[in-house]
Amino acid sequence: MNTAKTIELAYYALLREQRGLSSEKRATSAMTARELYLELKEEFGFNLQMEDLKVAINGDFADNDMPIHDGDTVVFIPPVTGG
Amino acid sequence: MNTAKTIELAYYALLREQRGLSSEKRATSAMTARELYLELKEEFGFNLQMEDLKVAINGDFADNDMPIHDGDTVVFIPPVTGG
Amino acid sequence: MMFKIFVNPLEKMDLQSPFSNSEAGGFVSFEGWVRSENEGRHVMALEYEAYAELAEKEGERILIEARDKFDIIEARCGHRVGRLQLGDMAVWVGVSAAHRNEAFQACRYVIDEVKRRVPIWKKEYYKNGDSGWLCPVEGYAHSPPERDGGSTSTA
Amino acid sequence: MMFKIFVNPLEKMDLQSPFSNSEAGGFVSFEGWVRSENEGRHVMALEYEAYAELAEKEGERILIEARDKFDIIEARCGHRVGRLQLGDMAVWVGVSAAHRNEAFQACRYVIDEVKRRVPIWKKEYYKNGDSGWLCPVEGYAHSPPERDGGSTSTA
Repeated sequence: MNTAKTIELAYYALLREQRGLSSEKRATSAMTARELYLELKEEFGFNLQMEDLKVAINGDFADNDMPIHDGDTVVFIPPVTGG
Repeated sequence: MNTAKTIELAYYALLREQRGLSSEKRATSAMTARELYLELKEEFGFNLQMEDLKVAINGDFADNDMPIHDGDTVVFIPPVTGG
Repeated sequence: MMFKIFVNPLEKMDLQSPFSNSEAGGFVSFEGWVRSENEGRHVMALEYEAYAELAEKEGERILIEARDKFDIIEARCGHRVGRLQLGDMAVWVGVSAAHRNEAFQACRYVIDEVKRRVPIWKKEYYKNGDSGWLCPVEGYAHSPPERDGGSTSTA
Repeated sequence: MMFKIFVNPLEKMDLQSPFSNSEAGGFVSFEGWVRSENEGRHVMALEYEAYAELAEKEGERILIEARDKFDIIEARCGHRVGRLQLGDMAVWVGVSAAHRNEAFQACRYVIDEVKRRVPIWKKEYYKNGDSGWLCPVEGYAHSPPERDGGSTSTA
């Protein structure tokens, strides 16, 4: 089974600074948002844990274990501190 | 014992309209604010009861049964409805 | 702290200008507006009358109580008197604090106590030509039932 | 209902202008200001960043929840992004209602939920030259203890 897909990633705040980018396309074989984050965390040394983050897929909140599909836009959301 | 005294009265809102005056001097032998109000109520037909009112003597709240003295300014305060 | 009776329209910008303070993180304000309906009657206008000397004294006490009870930086209140039209601002309360919880609680305290204790009276003018001083006393003609500590043609 | 992210300074007059309504007797607003101290550190400036698309969507949901939970007439919120100086307004919430109790409760609900749920982040710049994204996560560097649901350099 070929699970290769291309995902659009956008980064904000702490993750944007740690990645050094606001957005990128990425080829991945991760099945879920959680798997994708673990891949990114390993590669870029993000120090936030998955359980500290929320996930948005295609512009709305989604479950961490939601499957991701080719062409999806995925955003990992650090703990919010607005207001 | 001569209890005759002259009191300055000021009226507000409903009592002002029922009295037809904003203020007046009045000679009275009333010993307390309560006695004074009963006198006024009788004479001018005020329909508020003493227990519905607060009293101010010389610019601050006072007990209804506070003695009144010659030269005092007395104000009977209908239930407030500001705000 | 400052409680003040105004004969002229309340100007928010003027009321709020003394609040700038770099320690304040939150500011809560309440505005009471003249609304068109009270107890099912159509209100056209309001008239407020104050025993100004005592109103300002009692209002100031309320502001000081608010500062004593809650960890706030500044609290002020302005109350309009005279004839007001629909939508006009009758009362303004502003409170600043380091933290929002205290600002909300103190602002609520001030407006509740002002409505309960400050010698100011409201006369309503109705669409049908009637008018009358509100008088929240049982059995009296203009006696709206209690709601939120006293329902009237403002809030 | 309207939740909006602003790149330019929040203008209270503009934010409040859609609220005129003759059925509203009370209006409560909250303003979050940049303050000079957080957790004992001297803050010089703040920077807010938003995931604007989702922030406005989630903010709008909060305003609709407020209208469903409380008997209010209108609720709006504006949040600033970019670099802010001490005293600048970071967030504004306004709620009108027939009665003040609902206006206070709904205003409090909106600011609490905005702080809890809307994807906006704050970076603090300190007097000593340090800076950092606030991150209320246990064991993480910038992790202020909870107060009023999250203490920060606003309220």
